Amino acid sequence: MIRKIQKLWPFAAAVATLLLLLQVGNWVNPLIFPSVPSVFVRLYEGVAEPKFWKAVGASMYRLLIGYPIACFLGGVFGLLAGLYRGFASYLRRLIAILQSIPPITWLPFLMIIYGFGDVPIIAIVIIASFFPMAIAVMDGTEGVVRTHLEVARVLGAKKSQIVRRVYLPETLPAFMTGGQLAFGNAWRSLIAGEMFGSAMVGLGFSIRFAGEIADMSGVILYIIVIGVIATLLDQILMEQVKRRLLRWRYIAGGEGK
Amino acid sequence: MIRKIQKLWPFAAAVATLLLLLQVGNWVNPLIFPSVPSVFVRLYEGVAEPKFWKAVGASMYRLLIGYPIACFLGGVFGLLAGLYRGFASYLRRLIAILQSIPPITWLPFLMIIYGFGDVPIIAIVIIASFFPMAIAVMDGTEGVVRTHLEVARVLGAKKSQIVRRVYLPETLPAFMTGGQLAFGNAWRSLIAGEMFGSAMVGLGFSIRFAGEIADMSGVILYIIVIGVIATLLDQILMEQVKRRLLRWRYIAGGEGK
Amino acid sequence: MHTLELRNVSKRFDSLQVLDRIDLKIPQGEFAAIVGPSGCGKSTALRMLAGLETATEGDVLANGAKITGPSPERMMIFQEHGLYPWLTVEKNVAFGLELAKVPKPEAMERINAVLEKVNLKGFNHYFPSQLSGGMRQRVAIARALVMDPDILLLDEPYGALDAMTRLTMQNELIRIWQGTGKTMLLITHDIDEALYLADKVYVMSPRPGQIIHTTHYEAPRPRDRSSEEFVAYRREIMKLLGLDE
Amino acid sequence: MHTLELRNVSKRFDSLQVLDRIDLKIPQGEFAAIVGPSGCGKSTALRMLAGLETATEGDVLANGAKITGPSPERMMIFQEHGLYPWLTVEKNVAFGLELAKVPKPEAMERINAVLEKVNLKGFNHYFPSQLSGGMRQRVAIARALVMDPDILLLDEPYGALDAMTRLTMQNELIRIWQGTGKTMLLITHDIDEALYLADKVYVMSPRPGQIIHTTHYEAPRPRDRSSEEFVAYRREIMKLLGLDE
Amino acid sequence: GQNDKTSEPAASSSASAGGASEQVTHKLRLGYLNVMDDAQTILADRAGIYKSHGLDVEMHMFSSGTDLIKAIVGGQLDAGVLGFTNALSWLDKGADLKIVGGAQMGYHSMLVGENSDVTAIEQLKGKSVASQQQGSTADIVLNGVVWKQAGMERGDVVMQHVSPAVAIQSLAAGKVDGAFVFEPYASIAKQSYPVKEIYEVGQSWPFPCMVVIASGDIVKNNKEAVNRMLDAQKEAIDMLSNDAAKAASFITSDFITEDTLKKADGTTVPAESVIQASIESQVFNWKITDEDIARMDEVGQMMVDQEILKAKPDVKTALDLSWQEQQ
Ligand SMILES: Nc1ncnc2c1ncn2[C@@H]1O[C@H](COP(=O)(O)OP(=O)(O)OP(=O)(O)O)[C@@H](O)[C@H]1O
Ligand SMILES: Nc1ncnc2c1ncn2[C@@H]1O[C@H](COP(=O)(O)OP(=O)(O)OP(=O)(O)O)[C@@H](O)[C@H]1O
Ligand SMILES: [Mg+2]
Ligand SMILES: [Mg+2]
Repeated sequence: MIRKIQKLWPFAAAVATLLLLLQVGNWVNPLIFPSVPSVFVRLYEGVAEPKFWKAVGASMYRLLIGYPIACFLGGVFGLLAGLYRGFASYLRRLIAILQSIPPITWLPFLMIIYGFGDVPIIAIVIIASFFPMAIAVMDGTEGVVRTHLEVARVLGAKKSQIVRRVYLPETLPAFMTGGQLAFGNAWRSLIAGEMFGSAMVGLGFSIRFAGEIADMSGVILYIIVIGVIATLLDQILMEQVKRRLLRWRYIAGGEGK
Repeated sequence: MIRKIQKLWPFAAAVATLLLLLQVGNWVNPLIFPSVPSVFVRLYEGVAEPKFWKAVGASMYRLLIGYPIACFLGGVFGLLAGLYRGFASYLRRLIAILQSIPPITWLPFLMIIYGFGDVPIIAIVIIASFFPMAIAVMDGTEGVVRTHLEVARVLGAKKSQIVRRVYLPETLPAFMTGGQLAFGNAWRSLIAGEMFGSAMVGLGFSIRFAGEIADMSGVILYIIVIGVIATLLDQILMEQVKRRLLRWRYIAGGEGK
Repeated sequence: MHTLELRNVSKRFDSLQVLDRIDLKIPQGEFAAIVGPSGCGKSTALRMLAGLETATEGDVLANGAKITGPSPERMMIFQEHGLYPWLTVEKNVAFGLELAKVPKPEAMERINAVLEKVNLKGFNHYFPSQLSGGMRQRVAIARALVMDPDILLLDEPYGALDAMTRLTMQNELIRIWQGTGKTMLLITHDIDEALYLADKVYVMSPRPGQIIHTTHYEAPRPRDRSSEEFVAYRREIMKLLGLDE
Repeated sequence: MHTLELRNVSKRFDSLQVLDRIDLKIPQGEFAAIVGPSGCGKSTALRMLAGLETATEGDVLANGAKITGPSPERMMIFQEHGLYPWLTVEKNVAFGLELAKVPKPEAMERINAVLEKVNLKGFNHYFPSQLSGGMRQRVAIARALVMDPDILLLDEPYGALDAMTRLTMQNELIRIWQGTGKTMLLITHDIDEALYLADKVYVMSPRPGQIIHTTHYEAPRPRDRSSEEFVAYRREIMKLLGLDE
Repeated sequence: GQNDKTSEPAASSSASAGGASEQVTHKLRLGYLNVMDDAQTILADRAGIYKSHGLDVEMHMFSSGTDLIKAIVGGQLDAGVLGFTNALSWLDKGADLKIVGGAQMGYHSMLVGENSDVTAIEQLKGKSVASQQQGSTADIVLNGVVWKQAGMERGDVVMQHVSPAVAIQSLAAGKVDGAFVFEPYASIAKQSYPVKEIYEVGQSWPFPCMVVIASGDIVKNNKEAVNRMLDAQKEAIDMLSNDAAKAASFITSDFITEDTLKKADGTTVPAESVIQASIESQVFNWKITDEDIARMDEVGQMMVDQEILKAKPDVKTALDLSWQEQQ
């Protein structure tokens, strides 16, 4: 119990800081910054509206299509590159170049190629989150302990068994790291894509719309919602999955006696 | 010489792949994808125009103001957090929350507060690149080898000498890593900020303008320019600085006899 | 019958000559050891016998047949133990059996027997990170033993242990080997260890590695490290390695 | 005169009792060693003498005065050597002198002298990553020696080295110490090493650590590890540590 | 157009010589959008009319009215020409703004493909249309007037919110069935692509789309500068209405960079004539009539209906027509 509280205080302090900053902003310029209580009122009203949930749903839908595709593609490419050195140097270069181009710049193209609606945004999510996944998995695969491979060979494992029983479990932490990095990228590009793509619904669209119609407390409301959802997904869901899958990593190294 | 070529081929292959993709796109749909030769012609014409250099200049100006400020702030906060455990957990949480909010969503606010011009974009660059810098430096500071500190104490170093002579050089690699990560973020947000902020000049604005007037070869031209500049700055300039500053890291570990 | 043999073997990595016409014959059931300076090619020789490396010249034979790749008959135990951190003790030990598709009940029986042998009964569901260095090394040995190999190749298995745990582990190794008829080949830096454990100690020269001396020391076990004979052999080997006191 | 003294010292980390009423006196110029099982608190005791840790109970004294913090008089040499990878050999050795604001020409003279002493002349501008493990350890020793401390505290300085390099390094340590009048306190896992080097060997019990035995062995150096006396002392200590063969 | 612009300062300096009798020059920071709706302020600057009225203006281009209004609210700009809906949004939040004059009457065409069988708005039901960002004046009117007139409502048509250029590109590429765009995009589209106009809102429901908005601050503290700005814009509007060709010569380069425009049939037309046609299609008006105020009121109600505003704004309090009343 006390431990839980000890773990929570930095989080509480962080949230308090942000709310305080907002309130100070409100005192300085109430036109631009809504007061903290009014934001809570808006939040309370907002979540009661179906419009709000439609926005959340639309964003989640795009995320849940784009992100897994990116993870899968990134994982496959990363694994292949990790296994074949030449391909790895090539892929690293390719990614270095592509990554220096902000994903959002592809929007004009994507909109013309795929027309409107979800596809361009999903494509942006994929582009943005493919890179960190591929790189993390590549690093992970290249970092597989040589002895682990040789032990498997000595114990009689065939190539396919080595991939399945050594490479995969050993790169799992890299998959998870990549997945978390990719998630951050996916989320940021999702919101940016929704803000500036032709989407008509979604959290990014909502925030932009609020900005257009001078609804600053709406902007703050959606910034909060975006932050909360990302924090929940990343810190809680992803961390849980990670802890579950990588149980052996989180067991305190002790004498075990 | 042969070594240099061996190092260059993945880069050449990566560039070739991208050009090939573009050319294939052109064969499939010449309306959307300009042909590779036409892009080169555009590029050639483009660099001759003062407009082009004005855009490059404006972007560089914003980058060169925002990025160093972010590095400095991130470094200071990261170092402080690394030295004080409580502050570190707080800062980590704060960053986790803030980082889940895409920097571009602050644009509506920044635009009201700072109006038009460079300031909102520079602010976005700072927001985007502060985080990775602070985290990397924090990690680096927390990771300072305890023995290095104790050796210094035994040799008679005072607190301030330890910070200057152990913490600083030992976290230098973290500064560099943070700097490179921060650079990627800074660059991406710079372009996105210029695309969607009220800037009327800059590479991001140029690409957006080309997209709005459906000038696809202009979009490709600016995508290339954005990629090339980032690659040059990151891969060449940053790597060089890194190698210079961290010379001891790049000296092959050998017998030295 | 010679179960393990290096016949006039040389090895080069690019331009680096590592082994130079090595001859080595280890009969079945023998406990042999190799000592030699760092970088002289000891590991390389062992890895050839394990089938993880090929000779540039000469023949590497097991039971008279050329070795073309690894085989569960010849188990190698690595210095860094090489346990899979994501598998429990039991699963680590089961790894080879599962690859060989040994039926589950039989596998479990063999695993439990071998864990008892290395004194790790009851640790089945621990992860390697929960074990001490010595325990980990014993799991690595169990993982090899459970395959019931004819030959055990050990590459500095105790290099990472502190001097005291090491002494305990040496006695365990003897216990595990004695009376099984298994062939053992141990690489070590520690002359005492080689003499304490092995019937035959091969001494190698600095790179390019050659075998410059072979010690036959057949005192009954456990051996007394302070006995005159032991001390004399030690002094001899130290002299050969240029470690005169 | 006793230069180093632990007087009835106990140490607890939270609820973990690490040291239990330790008494220890090391006169000036003596070479003392501590052996004991892993985790018994050897490092903790040494770190107290270095001034890096405080006692929960009892007094930690140097020349009769309480130790309140580290001092260049008492140099500690760490197992992991703790060289600064971003500094060259010369700069690493110069570190303490620079802190003490020793004038440059004098510093250079002392550095070169000490590098010659540890057999590293000409390696001034190498980075630690360019050196072998043994060479790194020698730089760490040089860094301590250059401060000309009265007392050297060594925490398993050779733990990371292979057995053969270790033997060579032991002889070098003797050479460095002999005739300087410096006080040495060495922690080691290796009973041979302790007996080979030290005049006095303290044997510690498992945690909570207590000193259960003190060996006085004053044979002239270099000592013969195979001598009867040596072997007898070794056997005695092994028995105390429960390592009967 | 380029040449006209460079030869222009000579003319304007003579004009400002006349203005020298009007004592000091006033500094003014103006925002504008690069669209035909803002032709009067662009022209007033490019043709040196502001200067001749003793104004030293700083012109800042914005990509949307919502960005522009923020700069006025934030105090970085003094005035701008933009859709009055932007002003209503911010007035609702308590910002200090004044609508000080008229600029242009709403003009938005609905374009469809040349071979499309759609001939009336009603037929777009269930189809897709590209238009401007939701919440923009165009979007409010589209929902509040166009669909309503046709007996439809939001949701009956699939909307794609994109820039006007992309809207006509998409229409040309067949990705959407209709495009709701303003000038000069409608004219450019009609010249360059096989499209036709089936509806223009200004014809059936004229309303004062673009107005001159000034910060309350400048209205209070430097009314003189505001009045001069409106004088200059009035002069520009006169040129736009009476001599579109001359006006086009000043502003064409702001809209079309090439000298000629490629038509759908492969022939070319001079860029200036396209812009001239575009100007001629517009109705510029410096006056805000009572009828206009009534329309603005109606739009205010639409904004409430479309949940952009909570309460219907009182347009009258937003107006400061003292300049207009002096004319
Ligand atoms: N795959 C390889 N490629 C190139 N050189 C290699 C390779 N493996 C080993 N070597 C080189 O061969 C030499 C002998 O290596 P080996 O590992 O066999 O030495 P060793 O006797 O086991 O030394 P140590 O006692 O330090 O383990 C070393 O110089 C090493 O650098
Ligand atoms: N800072 C600390 N906080 C908590 N416990 C500590 C700390 N330092 C040491 N300990 C504990 O004190 C005990 C003794 O540690 P110490 O390092 O002195 O042992 P040691 O005799 O040097 O062992 P080894 O031979 O393995 O180095 C260990 O159980 C260790 O976990
Ligand atoms: Mg080896
Ligand atoms: Mg210790």
